[in-house]
Amino acid sequence: MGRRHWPLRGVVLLYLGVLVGLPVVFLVLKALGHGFPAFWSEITKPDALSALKLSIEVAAIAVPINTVVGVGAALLVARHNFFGKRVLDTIFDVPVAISPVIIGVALVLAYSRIGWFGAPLTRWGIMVLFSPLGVVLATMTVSLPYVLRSIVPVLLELGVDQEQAARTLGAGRVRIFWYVTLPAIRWAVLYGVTLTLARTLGEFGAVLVVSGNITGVTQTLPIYIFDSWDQRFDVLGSYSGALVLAMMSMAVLAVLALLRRRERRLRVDLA
Amino acid sequence: MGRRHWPLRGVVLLYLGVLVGLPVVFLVLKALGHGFPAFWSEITKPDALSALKLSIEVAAIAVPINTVVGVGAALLVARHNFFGKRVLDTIFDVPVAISPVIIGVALVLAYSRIGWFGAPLTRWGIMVLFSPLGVVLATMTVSLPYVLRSIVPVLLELGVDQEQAARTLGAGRVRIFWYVTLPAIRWAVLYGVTLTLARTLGEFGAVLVVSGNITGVTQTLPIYIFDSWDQRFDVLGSYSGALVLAMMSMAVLAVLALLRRRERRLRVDLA
Amino acid sequence: MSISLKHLTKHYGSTNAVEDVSAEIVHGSLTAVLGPSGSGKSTLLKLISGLERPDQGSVVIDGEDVTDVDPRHRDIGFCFQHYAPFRHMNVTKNVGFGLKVRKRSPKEIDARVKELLALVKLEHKAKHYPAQLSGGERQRMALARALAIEPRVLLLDEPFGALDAVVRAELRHWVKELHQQIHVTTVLVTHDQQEAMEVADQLIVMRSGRVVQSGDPLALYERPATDFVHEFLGPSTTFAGEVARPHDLELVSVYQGTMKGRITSIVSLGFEAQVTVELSDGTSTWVQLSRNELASMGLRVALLVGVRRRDDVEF
Amino acid sequence: MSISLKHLTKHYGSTNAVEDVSAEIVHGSLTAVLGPSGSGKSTLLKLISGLERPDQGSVVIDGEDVTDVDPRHRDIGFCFQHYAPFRHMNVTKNVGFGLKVRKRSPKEIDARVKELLALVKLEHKAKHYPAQLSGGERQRMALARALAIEPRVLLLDEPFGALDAVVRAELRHWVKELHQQIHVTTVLVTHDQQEAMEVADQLIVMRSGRVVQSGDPLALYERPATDFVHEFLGPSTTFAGEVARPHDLELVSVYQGTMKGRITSIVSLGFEAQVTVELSDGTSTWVQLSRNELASMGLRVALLVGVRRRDDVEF
Repeated sequence: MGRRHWPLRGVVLLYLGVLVGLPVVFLVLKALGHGFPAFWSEITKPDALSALKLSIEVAAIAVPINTVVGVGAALLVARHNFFGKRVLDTIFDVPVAISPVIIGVALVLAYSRIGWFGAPLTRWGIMVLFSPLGVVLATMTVSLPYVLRSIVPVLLELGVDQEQAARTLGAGRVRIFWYVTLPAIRWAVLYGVTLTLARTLGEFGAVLVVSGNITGVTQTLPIYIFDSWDQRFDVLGSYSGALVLAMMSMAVLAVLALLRRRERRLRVDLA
Repeated sequence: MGRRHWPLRGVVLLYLGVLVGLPVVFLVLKALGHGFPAFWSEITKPDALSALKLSIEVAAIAVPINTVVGVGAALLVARHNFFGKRVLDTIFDVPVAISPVIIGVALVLAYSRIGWFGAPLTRWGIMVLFSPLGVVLATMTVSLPYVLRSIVPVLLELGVDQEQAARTLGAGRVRIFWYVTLPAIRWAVLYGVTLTLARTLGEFGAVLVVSGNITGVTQTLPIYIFDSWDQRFDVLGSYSGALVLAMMSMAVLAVLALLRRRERRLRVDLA
Repeated sequence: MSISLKHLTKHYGSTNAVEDVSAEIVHGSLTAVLGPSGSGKSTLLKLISGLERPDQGSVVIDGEDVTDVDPRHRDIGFCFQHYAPFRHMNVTKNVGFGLKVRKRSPKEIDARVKELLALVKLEHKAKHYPAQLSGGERQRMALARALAIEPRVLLLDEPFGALDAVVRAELRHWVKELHQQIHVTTVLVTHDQQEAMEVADQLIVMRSGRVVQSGDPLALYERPATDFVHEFLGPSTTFAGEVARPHDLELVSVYQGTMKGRITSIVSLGFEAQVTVELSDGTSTWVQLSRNELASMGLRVALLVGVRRRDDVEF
Repeated sequence: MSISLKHLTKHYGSTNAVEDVSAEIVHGSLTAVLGPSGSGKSTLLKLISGLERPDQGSVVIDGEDVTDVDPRHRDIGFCFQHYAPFRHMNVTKNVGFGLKVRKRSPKEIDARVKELLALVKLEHKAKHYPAQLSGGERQRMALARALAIEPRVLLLDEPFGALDAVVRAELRHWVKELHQQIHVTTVLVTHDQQEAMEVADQLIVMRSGRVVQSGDPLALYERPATDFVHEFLGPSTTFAGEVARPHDLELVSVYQGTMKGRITSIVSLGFEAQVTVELSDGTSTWVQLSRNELASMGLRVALLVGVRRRDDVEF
């Protein structure tokens, strides 16, 4: 089936070009259109810098937590049978299937001063809404499934042979995980972590609803980009921020491409 | 490894409960808090209905197109080797890795009256921005990867044996696709289509930027929910819209759970 | 160490179940569990190892009831059907894994691994990864890894199943020699009767989850308890309405035979030759001869011959 | 239809390559391509089918150069190693696929499928799906599917590799009979010499992508061109510094032997017995006897015996 896929390739490439390629090119042209110094002064404004800082801080909290929970849940789903397993598995689809706006609104309901969680937390002096804590919570929710969804197929394909072998050789559950299971799924974990990071850096809808959009306090980079463009009509600031975020995402993307290649090679090895 | 996963289960369930479970419960309670008639009158307001209608129309256009392109691209990636294959594969990650805001901003740049695409299109009388067309375009972009990413692993795992067998039996490329390949990957395709649908219905960030948020014209359901809550302080309208959208997503979610089960069974069969 | 299995029962799904299996495995023996696929033989092995828990019954190793003991404390060496190598560890790390887990000193581990690699003839591959080994080498690595912990019992699941015929024959020989060297009680599972007959000193024949017959391989071959065992343990044909071994029949002159018939084909397979005879009652049978017997008899297709059972069936 | 392969060469990676292979496959023959794994035998089959294109050389079927013909127009029946059943079609649909693609009338397809299912003895499974069939049944379905298009050539890739020993022996017999019935030129690939010897009337032995020797199975067994063929085609041992077949050696009294030695083990495998002798020069050899020969000789371990080559090596 070698030489007659040209029409197919043409259609796919055209589609990608219209939807993804050219817009990205335009973004670069526009952001740097007034020269690099203008771009640089835009992205070093205090508001832009604090948005970048918050985005990185949120990622630094949300990604590790979601990684640990994702790996744990993946082990449950792929290696155990228990009542409620399918429910658990399905809950991990909620953040993908449900609009970020709904997630945001739902979080507001739960953590507002009159919500079940919000009331006691407020009494303890903990403000979730309109604070960085809310941003972290919203981000963790939307980026929840990626580690689990990356790992489970690999765990299922891997089978339990190596783990059982380790067990007959005297290893306990913890040692089996660290010495046998984790090394075997490491590329899938990294792939999931990278996706989680991408989703964390880019999240917009849920954060917008939860954060209250307070400049310098709860503005992540995506919110800053939107706010500059939509509310403050600071077009260059918006484009510049978008380019910075896009470049971060591109780095993430490059890592994803490398990891996917590794993982496919692994699959071939397994077959 | 049967009975000692209780602590792990506890942690995972608690985490899910805090992030996903309770917020959803709250949403239901709030939306129906003033009784079903109030909920009903909210969601049958003209603006709400027109938002629902647009959401469904956008899905009806974006999902079929992305399915065809996704299946075609998946076949290219999984069955052919060509120059630029890795680039194509990576481009399909862009919509997941890059913030919807950036995608929105980039689309605005490309299709604004002064953009490369926008200028000629405007001359032909085609307005992309601030029109339903822009909403469709933004939605197609963000929901691009899901069909491809669902199918490629299955195609790789399936191998080419059945396709080669069909070929020795005299089938051409088209027949092989319809009679052999497509039936073999049908659950994965459906899974991908369902994810695409979920993403299409829920998309918020890119659409918000591109649409100009014109009530009754470019407001999809997620935008309507946000607009009611954030701009018009119509809290009940927002909650009611969110519940409708959430119920649609739940239906999608149920389908996803069923399909994933089917697909895993298939994998076990293949092994 | 001896193993006794007492009324072991394990169900899941319809196949691979084990139904009320009792057996005694003698200390130091090499026992083969033989049966067609789905007969429950691999499940039986997993029950002995503890990787599966029986629904009923018990496993006793060396007088100690280990039914409730976790596999990691059973001191069992288990070789998986596809060897289950740790793919991200080299050969040395794979073989040393059990000792590392047991917190032996690096020096001791090093010495023991060297010794084992010499035993399985893999010294030159010590730093290789499993992906760089051939099937036979992986198998030997898996054996060394299982032996490293000085197990009381060695369990091998289809140890030669995934290998080429020539490598298989070699490894079979080698496993037998190894067993004579180290004399650890060994149970292996196979669906290949030739393999079982050649390697094992005890056979347990299983079918549909139950033990059909067990004992000395040759005794089972000579005196199968059922037609199933008869057909499973070696080539079978029918003669005068009964199941017979083709080498228990002989070709004689037309007048000496119990029945007469016409030779329809002679296939020479090297050492062995197969002569097919269409008998006067309309049935067909075949006789197994050695090449030397065939050479001395001057047979040809279409010749009329007599067929009878040899008198010395028992010897 | 006859097949000629002319200087076929195909490279990818280091193993499975085919290097300048030429061979003639006679019309109506059943030819086995025999070799260890990685010897390029499966690649050769794919080159004949057109599923792979050679880097150099040509494939001629029945006088027509088909090197550039798409596999769908080569009229070839190909059975894949794992049968490649269409999993979402039942047996009838699977077998009828090739005819449906050829746009035959439903009536004709129906009749032909029934006929083929009768031929492969699967009438009772016509409505079953591949997942509901045993390995042997899947294999037979794959054969029927390949035969449905009345191919000029039938290609079988390791047709018995994935099956249990007993089923394998049965199917082997059955394929041979089928071939005698329908007489389509058949090429099968296998790594099992016994299989090849039993089924095929022509052998092509491959190693590292090249043809080492080809011809009549028994001729290759008797007169192997290299030590590799000698060892690959049957059991081998060494005697007096040369490679020998264990059945070409005989045990005689100490004074009659070319060399003398002491019996170290006697293994009885049913029809065949293996007697290992440690020779006076320190080497070890083994002799293959039929059970009847063994019974008549009164051998025992530790007995001093003479060993010599039989005089009638050629017969």
